[in-house]
Amino acid sequence: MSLDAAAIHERLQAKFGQKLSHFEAAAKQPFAVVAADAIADVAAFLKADPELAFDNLMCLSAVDYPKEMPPRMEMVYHLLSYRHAHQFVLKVHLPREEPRLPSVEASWGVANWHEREAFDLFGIVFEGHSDLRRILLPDDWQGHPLRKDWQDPDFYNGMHVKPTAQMAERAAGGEAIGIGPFAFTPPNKHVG
Amino acid sequence: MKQWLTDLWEGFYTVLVGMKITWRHLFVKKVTLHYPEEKWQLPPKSRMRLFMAYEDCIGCGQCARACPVQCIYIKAEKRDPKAPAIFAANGQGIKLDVHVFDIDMSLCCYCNLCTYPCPTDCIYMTPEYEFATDDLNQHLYRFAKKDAKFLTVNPKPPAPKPAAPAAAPPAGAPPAPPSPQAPPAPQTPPAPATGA
Amino acid sequence: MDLLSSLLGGVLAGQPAWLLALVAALICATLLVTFMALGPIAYVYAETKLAGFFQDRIGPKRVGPHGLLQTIADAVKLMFKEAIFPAAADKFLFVLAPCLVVVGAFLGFVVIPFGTRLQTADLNIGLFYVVAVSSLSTVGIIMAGWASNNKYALFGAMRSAAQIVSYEIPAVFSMLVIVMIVGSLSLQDVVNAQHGGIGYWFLFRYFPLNLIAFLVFFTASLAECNRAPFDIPEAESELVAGFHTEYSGFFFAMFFMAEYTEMFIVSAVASVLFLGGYLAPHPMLQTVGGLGLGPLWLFLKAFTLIFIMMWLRWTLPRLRVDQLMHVAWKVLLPISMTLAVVVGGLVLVPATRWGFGLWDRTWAWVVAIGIVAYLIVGMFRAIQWSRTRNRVMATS
Amino acid sequence: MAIETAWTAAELDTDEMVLQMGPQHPSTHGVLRIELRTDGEVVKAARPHIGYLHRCFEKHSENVDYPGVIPYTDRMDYVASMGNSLGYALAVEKLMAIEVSPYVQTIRVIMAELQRIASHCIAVGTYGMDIGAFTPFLHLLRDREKILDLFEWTCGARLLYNYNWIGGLSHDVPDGFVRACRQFLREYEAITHPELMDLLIGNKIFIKRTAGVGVCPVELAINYDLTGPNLRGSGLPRDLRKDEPYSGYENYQFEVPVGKGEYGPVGSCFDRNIVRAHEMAESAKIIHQAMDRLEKLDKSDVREKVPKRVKPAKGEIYARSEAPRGQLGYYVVADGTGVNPYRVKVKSPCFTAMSVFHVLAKGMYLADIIALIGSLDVVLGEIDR
Repeated sequence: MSLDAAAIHERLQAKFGQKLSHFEAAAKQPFAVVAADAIADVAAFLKADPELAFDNLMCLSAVDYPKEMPPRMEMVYHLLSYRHAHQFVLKVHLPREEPRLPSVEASWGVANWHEREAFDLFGIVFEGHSDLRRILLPDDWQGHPLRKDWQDPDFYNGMHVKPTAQMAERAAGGEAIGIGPFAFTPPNKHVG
Repeated sequence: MKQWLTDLWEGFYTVLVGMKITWRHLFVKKVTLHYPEEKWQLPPKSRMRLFMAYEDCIGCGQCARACPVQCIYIKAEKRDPKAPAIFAANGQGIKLDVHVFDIDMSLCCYCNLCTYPCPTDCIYMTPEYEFATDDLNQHLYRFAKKDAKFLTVNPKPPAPKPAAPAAAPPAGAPPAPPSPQAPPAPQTPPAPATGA
Repeated sequence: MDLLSSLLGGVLAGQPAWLLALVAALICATLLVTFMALGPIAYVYAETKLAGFFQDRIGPKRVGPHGLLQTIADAVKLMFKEAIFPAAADKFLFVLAPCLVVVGAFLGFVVIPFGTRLQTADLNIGLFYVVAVSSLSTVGIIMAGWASNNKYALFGAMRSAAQIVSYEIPAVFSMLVIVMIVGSLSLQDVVNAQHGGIGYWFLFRYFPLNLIAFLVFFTASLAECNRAPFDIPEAESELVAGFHTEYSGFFFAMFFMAEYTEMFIVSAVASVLFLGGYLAPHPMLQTVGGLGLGPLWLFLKAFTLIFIMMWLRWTLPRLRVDQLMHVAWKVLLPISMTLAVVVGGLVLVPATRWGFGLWDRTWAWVVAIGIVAYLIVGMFRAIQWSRTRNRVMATS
Repeated sequence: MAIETAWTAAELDTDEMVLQMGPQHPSTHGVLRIELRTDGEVVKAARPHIGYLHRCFEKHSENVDYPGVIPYTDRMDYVASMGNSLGYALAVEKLMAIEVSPYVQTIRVIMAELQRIASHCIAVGTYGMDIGAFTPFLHLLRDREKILDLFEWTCGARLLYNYNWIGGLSHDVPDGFVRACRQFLREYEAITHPELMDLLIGNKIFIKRTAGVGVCPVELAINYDLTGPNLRGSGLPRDLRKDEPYSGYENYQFEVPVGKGEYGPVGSCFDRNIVRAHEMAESAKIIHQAMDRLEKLDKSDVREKVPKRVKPAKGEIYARSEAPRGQLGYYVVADGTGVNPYRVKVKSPCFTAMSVFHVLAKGMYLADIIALIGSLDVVLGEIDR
């Protein structure tokens, strides 16, 4: 029995009350905002409840909003129920300084790597995560690049890692290298 | 025991079936193309090396903005208003002097996005693919020319819209690119230089 | 060697016997080493070309006409390449291992009969000797795996040890079938017992027992020379390159040489045991104008078997370790033991009375040849199919 | 950087050892590194390490405009670029409420399904190679080349197409495309596919190697968000093309193959692979229907709906599509002010498939590890992005 977003939210509201601060029904994909400390319980409920039965976490993403008032980070949980074929979106607002929230790994195994990725790229700490290490970036990388205030470092372990400056310099100045041998009249000016 | 026998027979039989198939392939026509001797006949749309006709560039910089990898560098400044008016091949007036037009082909991702916004169709991808060099610097193409010959007399009034591309390959042409397919003749012969 | 000794007897008349024997042995050894060193060049070329053909490619073609010199170029390259010794390797064993493997492969040549008198040594325990020396290479492989100080190499070595130990047993049991029929371990005797044309070859006698024995022997020998589908010691997708992961340059080439030489040896032994060795399919074809064609026939048979080995390699997936053991202990071993018992019983029953004698002389070999002919006809029909396909694809 | 190992020597039993598989291993499908804790040939525990091919896709897409992201999406799953860019285009179209014409939809379906065949050719072929059968791989590669020829003929590139644009396509199909495509399918259906089934899938050794290996039950598959052929191999017939049709998939008749477990428990490596093999045939069916449809439709300008300036209003969307490797999800956030996406998050099917690896790998043989990686059909470009 497939439920729509409003009905799902109602059920959640009945169970968790003021832990759900906000429900955006007008969005393309309606979402509810959950308090950070309650997300693990909400997740467990969503999975266990037989009428909701969200057995699948489709996507878990973090978004950084430094310009919003107050500045915040969002965790976005896209949920799907294979049994009932309905979807729901949960959001968690976090402070930008030291964002922490409980892990939902116990409910959905796939959250393990998604949360590691969020930790890696945003620096969000998941409490109760079994193996919170960097996943995509090297283990000795400093900082969290997907934050909006991220500045590329010039050097990583002594290697120059920001080549754009070099390239621009090379392109702007320097002696003329020529365009290389173009052996034929380029024919396909207007193709396609 | 029965399972053992069926397994044995199936193992033996499927091996024979597989051997039959590979045996057939011994005599099937080979698909290898001996590259340097036989060349792949590329379809005319192939996106390989970027080319840019400097004489037609109006310096608008839209290609550089469209490029997702920022491999096009343009420096242009306002043209002296007293200098003779010059035009691109499709009749658009050139208001800027383009001093630098560099394309770093070693960065190019061959997405073709730079060619669409060009108002004068002066940047486009060509089907030339053999441009490997020993030196990465050789892939920095500097298209800006000191002695470029611009059109000072507009050859034709700016048409409302150029005719639809007519360079589709001949109907019913063999599909596979290896089959010979005459590259279409250039749509517009290079405009004669009528002044400097 | 006997032939050589008698030939040399004229040249070196009056010299002491030990010198004669030494010179003869040296000449034999030189000939065989040359054969062994140059053989792989042909096999590797055949392998690469065949692999290409099986896969709709054309294989090597750049060096020389049709790429004929490709393997020579490869060999030269390998010889001039630096032999890299891993820092933590046991240098002595590391060098010794490929030598041992090559020696193990090479020693088998001693007893292969290329003709009635063209044999280095007609040992009366010939088959036993072949079995014994061919497992010498296992020692080399284990040594290589251990000395490399590489986990992948160690895995490969361990797998190889397990594999060769297990597969020798069915191989020996199916050899036993022939040995019991012949009553001798000498390879020369085995060949002589098959005189009289194709119907007398052991492959086609005692139908279907010997056919099965041949299949068992062939499968086991595939495993013994680490060929697909039993190539798990070097399983390139699992163990990178197995026991020779760390080898480079000429040492690597030695492993390669050993593998291909061993292929030739097992094929030659199989053709001696089951396909009449150097005997022609019909006695009339044995000699042309007084010139014996014995070696030619042996090479033909051995190369056919090598071709089938390559064919199998480019057709089949690889077995897993436990499945490999399963095949050895639960499939091949029971079959070969049963065969040994049954054939042993049949040999005891005199041919004139009840038994395989009558069946053998009348129908068995006809049926067996029929099956083989059916397979060959099937191959020709497949060629026709491919031709039709080429034509259809060219026109559509 | 010192290589960090999962287990120290003190943690291991005396007869255990740590085997580093990758990143330069022949069959880890790119640069995947797996640490295996092995006892002889038996793997006690496995820990995959990814990120060797991380190219900052998500960071890049915040710095280029919406159309500029498409070349980057192509480079994620580089053996199935059409599917990637299609997913992104669908997401942004949903965000901007653009409805493309049926003509464009049909071409997109043809391209996506051709790409699915090409991608599964690689998947099944390299799987055969992992198992040790080399020949089927090259037979399949030969047919993949034919598909790439079609792509090149259409849009000028063989691998990274930049073809599915937001609101349309970069090029119309050339004249004679339908005929060429039909010919390819004729050869494919008559020769390549039956030969694949006989030579590889039907082979007893292949069955023995894969059936009953790496069994992933449905619950585990859902829990770890396995999608696409991996999920269907576990016996759950879920396919976005059927469940939530996009691009006009509702107009085509095709079946969703599922793993039946003919030779052992459902959800084994064999099931995942036979699902892929059957899907290739189903894709061919879809292409036939789509080409019939394409011939009936009026030609329309494929760039008709392409917006001059892609600048969606403030909003966000999570859009999924059925890429060859499973459900590919794009979470696109637009802030309504810039021409660059505010955030693009990709849920790649390989990422989630790889995250279940350590569960499945426990207690396997070393050779089965290879079989398992191959059957999950991971492309490291998509895992690391």
